Amino acid sequence: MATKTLLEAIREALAEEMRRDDRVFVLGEDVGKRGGVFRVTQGLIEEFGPHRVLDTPLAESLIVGVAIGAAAYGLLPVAEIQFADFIHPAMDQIINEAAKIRYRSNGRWSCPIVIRAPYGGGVHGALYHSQSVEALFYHVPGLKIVAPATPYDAKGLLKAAIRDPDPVLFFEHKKAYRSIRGEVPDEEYVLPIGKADIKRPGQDLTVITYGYNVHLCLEAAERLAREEGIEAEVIDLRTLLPIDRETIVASAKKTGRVMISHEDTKTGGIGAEIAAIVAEEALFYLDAPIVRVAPPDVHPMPFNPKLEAVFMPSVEQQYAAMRDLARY
Amino acid sequence: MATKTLLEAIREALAEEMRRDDRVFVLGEDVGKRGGVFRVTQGLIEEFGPHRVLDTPLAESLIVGVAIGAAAYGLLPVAEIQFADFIHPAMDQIINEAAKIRYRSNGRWSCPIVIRAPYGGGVHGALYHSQSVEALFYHVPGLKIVAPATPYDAKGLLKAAIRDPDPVLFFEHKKAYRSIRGEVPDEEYVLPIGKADIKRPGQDLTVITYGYNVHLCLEAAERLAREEGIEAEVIDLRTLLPIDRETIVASAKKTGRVMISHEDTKTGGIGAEIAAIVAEEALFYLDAPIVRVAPPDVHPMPFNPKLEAVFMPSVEQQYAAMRDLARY
Amino acid sequence: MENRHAALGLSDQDVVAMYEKMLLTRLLDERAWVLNRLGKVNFLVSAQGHEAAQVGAAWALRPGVDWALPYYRDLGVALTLGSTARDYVLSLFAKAEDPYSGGRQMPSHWSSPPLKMFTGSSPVATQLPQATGVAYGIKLRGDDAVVYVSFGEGSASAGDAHEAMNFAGVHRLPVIFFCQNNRYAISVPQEKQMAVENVADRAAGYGFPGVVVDGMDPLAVYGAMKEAVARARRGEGPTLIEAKVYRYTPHSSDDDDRTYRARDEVEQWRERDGLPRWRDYLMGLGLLTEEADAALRQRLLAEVDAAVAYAEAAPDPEPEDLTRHVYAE
Amino acid sequence: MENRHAALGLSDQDVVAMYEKMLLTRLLDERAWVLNRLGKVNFLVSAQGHEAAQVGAAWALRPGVDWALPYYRDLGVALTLGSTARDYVLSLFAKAEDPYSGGRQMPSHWSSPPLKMFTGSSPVATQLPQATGVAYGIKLRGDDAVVYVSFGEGSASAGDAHEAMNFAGVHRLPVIFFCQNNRYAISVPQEKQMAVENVADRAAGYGFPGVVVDGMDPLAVYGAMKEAVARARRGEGPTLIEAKVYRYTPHSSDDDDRTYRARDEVEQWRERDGLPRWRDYLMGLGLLTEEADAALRQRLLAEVDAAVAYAEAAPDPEPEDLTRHVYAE
Ligand SMILES: Cc1ncc(C[n+]2csc(CCOP(=O)(O)OP(=O)(O)O)c2C)c(N)n1
Ligand SMILES: Cc1ncc(C[n+]2csc(CCOP(=O)(O)OP(=O)(O)O)c2C)c(N)n1
Ligand SMILES: [Mg+2]
Ligand SMILES: [Mg+2]
Repeated sequence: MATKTLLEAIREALAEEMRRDDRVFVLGEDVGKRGGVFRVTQGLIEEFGPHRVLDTPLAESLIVGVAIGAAAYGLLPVAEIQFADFIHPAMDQIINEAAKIRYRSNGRWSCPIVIRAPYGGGVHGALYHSQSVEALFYHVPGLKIVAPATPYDAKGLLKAAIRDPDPVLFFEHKKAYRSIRGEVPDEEYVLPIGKADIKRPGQDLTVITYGYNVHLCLEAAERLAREEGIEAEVIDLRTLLPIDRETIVASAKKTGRVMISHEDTKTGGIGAEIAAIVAEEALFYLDAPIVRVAPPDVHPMPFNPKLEAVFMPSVEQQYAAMRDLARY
Repeated sequence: MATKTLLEAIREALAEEMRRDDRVFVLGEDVGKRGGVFRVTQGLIEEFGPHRVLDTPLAESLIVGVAIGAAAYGLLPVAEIQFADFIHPAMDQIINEAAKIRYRSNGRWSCPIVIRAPYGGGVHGALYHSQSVEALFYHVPGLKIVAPATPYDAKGLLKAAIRDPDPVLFFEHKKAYRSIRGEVPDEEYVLPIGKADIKRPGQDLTVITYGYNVHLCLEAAERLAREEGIEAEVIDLRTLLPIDRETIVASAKKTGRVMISHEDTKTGGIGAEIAAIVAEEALFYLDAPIVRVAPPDVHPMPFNPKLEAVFMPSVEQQYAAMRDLARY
Repeated sequence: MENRHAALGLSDQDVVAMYEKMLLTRLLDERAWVLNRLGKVNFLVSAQGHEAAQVGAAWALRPGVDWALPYYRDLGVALTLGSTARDYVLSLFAKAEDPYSGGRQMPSHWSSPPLKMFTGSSPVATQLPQATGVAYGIKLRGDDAVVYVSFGEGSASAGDAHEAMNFAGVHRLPVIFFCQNNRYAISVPQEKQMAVENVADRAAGYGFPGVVVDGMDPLAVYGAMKEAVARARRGEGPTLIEAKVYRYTPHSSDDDDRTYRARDEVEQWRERDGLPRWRDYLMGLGLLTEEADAALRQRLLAEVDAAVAYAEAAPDPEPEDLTRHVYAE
Repeated sequence: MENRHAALGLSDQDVVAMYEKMLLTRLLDERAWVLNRLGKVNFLVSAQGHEAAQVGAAWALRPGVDWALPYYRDLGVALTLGSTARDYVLSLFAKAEDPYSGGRQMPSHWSSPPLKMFTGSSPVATQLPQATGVAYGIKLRGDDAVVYVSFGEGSASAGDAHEAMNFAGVHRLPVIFFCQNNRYAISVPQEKQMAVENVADRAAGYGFPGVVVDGMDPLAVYGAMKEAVARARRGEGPTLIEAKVYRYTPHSSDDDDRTYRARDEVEQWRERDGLPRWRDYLMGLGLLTEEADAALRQRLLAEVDAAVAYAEAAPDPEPEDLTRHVYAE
């Protein structure tokens, strides 16, 4: 076991998969010599050469289209979208193409691609380098969406995504890249896509979250236990689509109090689906209204640091919401 | 008062607004001589000429980008996306551009455009001429989304959309175009964006829906009243974003039973947000779990008529769900 | 009548076989219209006027070795690569056995793993970046296959067409961009679609050759394709071939072309129809006789009849099929 | 030293004023780097090496009459059109008074209704279709304004660039596509971006002229722009101008260009720097003296100091501002 950053864990997963299987290759803008603008692919071009570490022209629809075609040919492409904020030009290739290839060919073709994208704010990225885009894809059958919070989960889930027979969107939180460190086993391991992880067990309330907010909620939960003796169960979804209904519903039934927390804005966010699932399957177990803790419906997020701070979720905010919910 | 089809009402709204204000113009594929593939813009090029009825090249991102620029210049563009299924290449221009222009310029620029798109299935359109795409835009602040069910609402709301200072997505259900007729006043009128309409009052349960499903639910509600004496309140959202929370919550509190019905697939559909709102604001008024009646999470929708029929919502389905909810 | 095909390495059998594919394409298409007007099939998109271009182009490919990403109008390409009349009619009737999509997609949304024909969608131009992805895989693997990808002149206006051609040029990928320019994108005439006469003129901006050919002449198309394929195999990169054709029918069974083009324009183009011209060529060289042609027609019509009879009787998908193949099973 | 500007209709005052804008651009940019390294501003994207192209291009526009959709590197264009040092520094500090976005966007995301400078975003190439929309409005209204829209050579690979140029060609719109080719898209060199030498070569495929100019020479750029503007006003349509420039700094304050380009390459380009070359030109013609130049520098540095002092002291937006201007108020 060694302690690694989220970024290092992701880079390791890429390198190990590329060594394991020569069908795996990465493509995107600046992934070559530059090693990616966040350095995630650093060192790969030296080890695997420019053909398997492909610097593409500046064209996101092309990047995903090339991945789809290369996958049809028999390769296992891992496409990088430089910032999640720039994935929109590729939405047609992702939603109308990648997600539908298996279905529209009646199962005779498939699309085993991974699309990695750094997302999230709190890094002075302003309106176009801070976005969370997972909700824009949440409605699309045929896609899988993964958003790990820890180095351990990131490495195991990225390997699973690369080996998955269907298209996987893999979202990496920019603020977590270097600030989040954790134990990563030296031996090879793969984690299952579709399973949430209870990062902190508790019986007083359920907190369902993902991404960087997992760490905010865990910190708030510890404080809540210390200061108020309230034990929050913190569920890290890890995979957003398909979502782990069982874990969510079981915990909701157990605690009777459900809070959903994400950095993404509230209306139409993934919290909406989670609330709907709980309201469908565990309504009469609830002792309090379902609470969604999320930023207001504005464009994530202003460049000005003070406004950015107002937008970004905080430990205090999570703490207060948990406490109020527990006391409800 | 005259009886008109949904399509005629929309065409009238366009023609009247173009007569009223010479800043209004339409653009899109085949909107000229062809009058649109559904004939919505028929006659416009003869009356207003090819410059105000612009046949564009085959490029959706361009269509929306041109609308944004023309609006910045001072015009009021009404862009047609030939099928909602082809709006994806324009998602960057809609989500990252149109929706953010006011916010990113601190209110100094605006984007008064309308994007019309025929959507929905049951017309043998298969996987790429049957889609509902409203949920893909539901998470985007700065956008308004309108989806009328009746000729009266369509005309009044399209006029409001054209006069609205912000970007409006206006979705027209293909199956309703010619099959839905209704009274339309001869005199000029405009309906407010953001207000739902209670199409049928009732006290036993609340049915929240929009688009073609409004008609299915109304028919089912009538049967339910006749056969079971159960009075369902049918709310036609009309505007999906911003949503009319007040009307939804008030009805939920009144009836204590909430069903949400849409043709769009379930997971991440607009029903999720509605369920979340009710679970947040009216939980303890509920006598039954919130029910979402929507097609399964598959790609809308197969060409084969039998499979299409399995996918499409039916009156029977709405009826059964309402009855079960009332009896819960 | 001088022999123009020998010089291209085509045998007499080849050119007669090409005629058979062109004729089958036309007969199938005509039948599709009849079935639609009879209310038996809900939709079709027509290939009439494109047959010579399609058969001429596909003839230069090695079925099952080279890759194809044909667009919806490419009935002639699908048939030449090995799709059958039955396959096509099954897709018209959207039956469970439809090999392209099991009745899920509209007709003419080709797909066949054994024929290396990648599944296509309706949103135009999306296949171009995908074709460059296949070609990139071929190059990465040092395989000698080439990729055929087709589209209309209207679709050439889409961003994906540009992004794909630029990428193919940068990496000198073994891909042939085959544009079937029929002068209309549904109702939008070429003048409203582009300011230049030829889509092929754009190839220069991507660093590879652009060629314009008479799409009504299968030999002109075959010759250009043969050269492009050879170029691609030599590792010299892509070629953009633009075949000038005309669509004799409305865009699809839902279209009415009288709203946007004059009848006499259509009639003028009828005179250049590649099918009778090819027939005359074969007869002029004594490779086809009236009798042989009549016999061939009979055989092909019987093939079409059999396909229709089979497809009409074939079972629909099961209701449970609706939820299958969203993810791997 | 022969006078090259008179023939272009530029007065001696003009060319000195152009120098002032170029110098102010450079000095502001240099200060931005200092402020960033001091940890006072969080981000900047640099214009060094592009000044001559930007000032030369903007000089051909009528501020407040013609429209501009500049890209993030266009500090020189913004300043020439009427933006001030204070405006720019306010955006560096993301203060409430930042005229471009009130501190919401990164610096260099220009916007000004009075200057007809449309709000820009970070996603590249999106401004090109928008520029053609403005130009379409101008044409519809019979207004005589023209539209300037700029982008880098990397952004020319995006689908939006193609769709916009094609549309502008079809309608002969009064728009000038101004490509600042600095040979890199962050780390991606031109060879991996495109297979041709010039982005301008693509104009032919859209039916309008493409011109390549030395972007280090403001007169070459001004001359090409002047002609393109005149063409546009005459209703003859768009022009694509490609200015060959070089970015002397990393892409942005977050970039490290040593990972992807050799120092001596950068040094070689330094020798062609348009700023000293222009200074020499003016001195050669006796339009500028060492003293005058020193005095000008002093004045501009004082202007920059004042702008920094003002912006640093200026108030941040109020927390409530976060939720404003999502919709009309
Ligand atoms: C992205 C997208 N936009 C619009 C359509 C609707 N549509 C289908 S075919 C077509 C015209 C295509 O014209 P062209 O590319 O010239 O091919 P042709 O049909 O003439 O062979 C249009 C607009 C579509 N299928 N995809
Ligand atoms: C759609 C999109 N993809 C990726 C990016 C990230 N990005 C910002 S600038 C840039 C390079 C642009 O290069 P070029 O167009 O040559 O302009 P330059 O910066 O060299 O002036 C990239 C990839 C972006 N801003 N937008
Ligand atoms: Mg065409
Ligand atoms: Mg560049």
